[in-house]
Amino acid sequence: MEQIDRRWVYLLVGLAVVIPFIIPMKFPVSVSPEAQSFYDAVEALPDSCTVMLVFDYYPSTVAETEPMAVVGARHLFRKHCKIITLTNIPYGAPSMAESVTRRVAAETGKEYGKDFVNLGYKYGYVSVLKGMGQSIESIFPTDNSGTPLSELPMMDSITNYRQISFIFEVADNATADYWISIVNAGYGVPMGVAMTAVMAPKYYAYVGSKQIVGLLGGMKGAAEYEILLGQPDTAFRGMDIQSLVHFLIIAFVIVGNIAFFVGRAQRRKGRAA
Amino acid sequence: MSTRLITVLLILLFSFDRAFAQNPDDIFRTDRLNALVFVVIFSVAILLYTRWAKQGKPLFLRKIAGLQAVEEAVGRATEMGRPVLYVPGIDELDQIETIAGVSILGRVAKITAQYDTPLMVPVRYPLVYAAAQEVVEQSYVEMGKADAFDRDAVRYVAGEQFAFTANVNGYMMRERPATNIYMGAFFAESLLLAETGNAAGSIQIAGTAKPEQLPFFIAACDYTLMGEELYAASAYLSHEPLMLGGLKGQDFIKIIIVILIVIGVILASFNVSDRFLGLFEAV
Amino acid sequence: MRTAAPVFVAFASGLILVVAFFFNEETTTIGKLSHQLLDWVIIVGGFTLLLGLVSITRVNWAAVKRRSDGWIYKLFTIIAIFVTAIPSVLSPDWSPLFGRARGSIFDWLFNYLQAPMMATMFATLAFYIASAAYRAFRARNAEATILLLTATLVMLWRVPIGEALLNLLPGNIPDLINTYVMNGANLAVQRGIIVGAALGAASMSLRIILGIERTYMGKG
Amino acid sequence: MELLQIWVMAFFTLALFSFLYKDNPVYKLAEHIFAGLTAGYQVGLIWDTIILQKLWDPMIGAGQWQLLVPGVLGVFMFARFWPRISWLSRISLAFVMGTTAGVFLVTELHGRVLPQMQWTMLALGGENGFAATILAIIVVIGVISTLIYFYFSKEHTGIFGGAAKVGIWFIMISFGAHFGYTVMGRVSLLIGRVQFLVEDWIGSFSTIF
Repeated sequence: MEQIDRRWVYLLVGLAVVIPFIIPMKFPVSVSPEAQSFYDAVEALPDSCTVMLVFDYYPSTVAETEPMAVVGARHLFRKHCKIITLTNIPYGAPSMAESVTRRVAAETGKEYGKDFVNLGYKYGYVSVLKGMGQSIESIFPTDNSGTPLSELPMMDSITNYRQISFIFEVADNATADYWISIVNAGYGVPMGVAMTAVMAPKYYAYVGSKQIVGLLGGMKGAAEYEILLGQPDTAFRGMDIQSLVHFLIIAFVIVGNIAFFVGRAQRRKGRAA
Repeated sequence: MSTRLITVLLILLFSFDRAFAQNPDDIFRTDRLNALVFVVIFSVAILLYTRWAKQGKPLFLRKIAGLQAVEEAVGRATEMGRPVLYVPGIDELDQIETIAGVSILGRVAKITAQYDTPLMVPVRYPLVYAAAQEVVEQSYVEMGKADAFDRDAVRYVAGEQFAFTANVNGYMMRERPATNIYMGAFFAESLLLAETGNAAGSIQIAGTAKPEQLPFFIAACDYTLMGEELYAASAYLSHEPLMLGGLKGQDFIKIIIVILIVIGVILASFNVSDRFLGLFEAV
Repeated sequence: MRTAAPVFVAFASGLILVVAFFFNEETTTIGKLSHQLLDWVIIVGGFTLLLGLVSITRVNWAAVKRRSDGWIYKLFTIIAIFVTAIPSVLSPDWSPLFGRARGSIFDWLFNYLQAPMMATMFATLAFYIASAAYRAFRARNAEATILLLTATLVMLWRVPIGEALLNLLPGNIPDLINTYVMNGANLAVQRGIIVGAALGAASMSLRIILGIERTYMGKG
Repeated sequence: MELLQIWVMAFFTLALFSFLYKDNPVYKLAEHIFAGLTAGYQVGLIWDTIILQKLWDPMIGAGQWQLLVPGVLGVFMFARFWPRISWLSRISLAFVMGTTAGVFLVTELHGRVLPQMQWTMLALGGENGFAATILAIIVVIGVISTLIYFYFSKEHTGIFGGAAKVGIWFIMISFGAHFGYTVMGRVSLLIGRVQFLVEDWIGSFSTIF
């Protein structure tokens, strides 16, 4: 009992993930205070202000992060905010930023260059974050596809962080920490962080110190924001499976511990005898 | 020499700006005075302790419980006649965690040299490979076992994270080392390594500063050095003045932080803290 | 020269950035100078990413030449490198397949090979976590028990069905978890760890600027 | 074309999942192609975003010749492949490390330690009410005992040892939270892959069969 072929465990997990696809349950999703305050802060932004939507995630975590980027873009476009997207991740993020914003822009009829701009990627987050404090154009002379910023009408009135009203950071790594310590602390731009579940516990400390307005943690966080926006989507649909697998894993912990304690008691008895 | 040159240059720069500025606020960020004071106190503390450490002043560091466990675990491998596996993390040599991992490896290699226990050190980066190789050889020489030093003990395994992990896991299942020690920077593979080692029945000791990986080490290993304990352990073992001085300086600052927090809490509880809290405003 | 030059460069560039922080970045010369340096770092640092390419090609090519174990796989690595890299540096003016834009070879390989593989690598971890839950996570002692109990509560609380279950019990457990566990004990510990790590990073930075810490330069 | 894309994605997804059963040649092939693609990807990105946009165009196009400095430092990076001049690469590295360290030394203390200290100075009691006071006590004790646990200049004995013991309990609660959240994250990533396999790949069967 203490040692079984791990492939049986894998099989059970596989089943727990696939079954809810066939039988969806659609349990209601509650909203945490941290997601609510995040949403409220975005909602309170003045119409048609400029916001940075940062795609600091790798393709490996799209299941958790992309729904957050989508809700971010959706909410901001709904408020007619102008969006600047950029990334500090060299793998894939520039094109993910492009495809997510274009897809959401199509829903609301927004136009590239007028309503949103994708700056893409530059090496070295420290230099990029700090450098934009003086001039965005010196760091990103062109947008992701090579058009000079001066040819994009939206960028006319934007020099540096002074013209940015909010930073909506979507991250799966510690880059978010430096947005907080370098940009928020150094330039006072308010920000919210949407992040993978693995990162979430740490960022409660930054919510507590009011350095970020709120946090979205993992797929659940994305589902919460989808509910707030009134448009349930991929993350919400994932919640059923998430529930089932969590129960399965908790069951594994319990059964494993029972086996361990029973086994230990037997070994002790064996030794005594 | 270079210090003076730079200082003169900087002073020239300021006087130039000062001459042309209408308003001193256009030059100095007086609102950041608190940060300036903090940076200066911090730097002085670190440098003073580093100097004292270099001069050989006795600086006390408490014993780290996990270190005892390392020695016992290596001893166990000797009794069983099976190898010791040591993974110095999977990050580059420019990370403090890796440096700490390599320096603890030096101590472990001394024990394995002493008892002629086989040692296996898989690494993921060429620079770490060179450093680990050097440290292990040095330890064997110091213990007078230069001829027992196995050139293949330190092995460059693979550059890709999961390829590296798969390889090390394969080694664990085949060779069944008596003791696995993981010290350094670990990421998602922490669980894979510790779980496989657990299945192979090895005694496991881990140490990393990544809080999100620590739960898995704590759950699956027999002993875990958490966070800064890893650095303290390596400073304790190596007695390298650089590490020791840095650690002591940080300790000193921590005490100041705790005292300030206590004062702040007392003032806040009596509702007279506004000016004091203002001292910590980051702008 | 071989040591003095790098130490001097690290000192000068580090000091300028530290001092500039306390000056107005937009109006003072030192502020502008600091931003010039940051801009340069982006360029210099960009080259380091190309170093990786040289290393991986050298290692794999050596294995192919020696026909060592699994050399045929390594050949595929090399092919993959060049199939991605070469079209991406050719001008998109010549063919829509070149460059990095939508519809280029580079973009296609990324979207349909690389991205799904990256996601799959991490997805396999769910299986390992489940198996570890069964084998490794034991309430061996008081500390491990606290860890496991908190973990179980958090796992329940973060999913809709679990939350519904907790709500069946008396006392508003989900709220208590959020307030006292996440925003209480967890927040406090994270804060302690953040402060400790920040002090460590600052102390490392100080030693790099002053040239005391040179491990990053390698030996010799 | 779309069908081909979905099948290519499905092939490589399943190839990597197959390792769960056991190591096999298809997995190895996928793994090696994967390593090559990642390395090749950086070339395209750096060539365009750094070499062209930030170095070549401004220098040749706009005559910003001061960019020769970072250009030369960048080329120095490659000196490490020739032992005789490899020391040149240290200058470039020192430049990157020095500048970054200059930013970190200040911002870590200013942007992290100061605000975290400030927000730990919470009022105990007063008009905030009972619940807020309990929470404040938890936070203050938690922060201080964690800092004490990671204080190395004194043995963990007496009152100090007691505080460290409290610290370790707090730390275990926090690690439990990390654990729970990590499980959640890993499961989400698996869901993402299965969503693709079930909805897109199996969905595409109907167009073929």
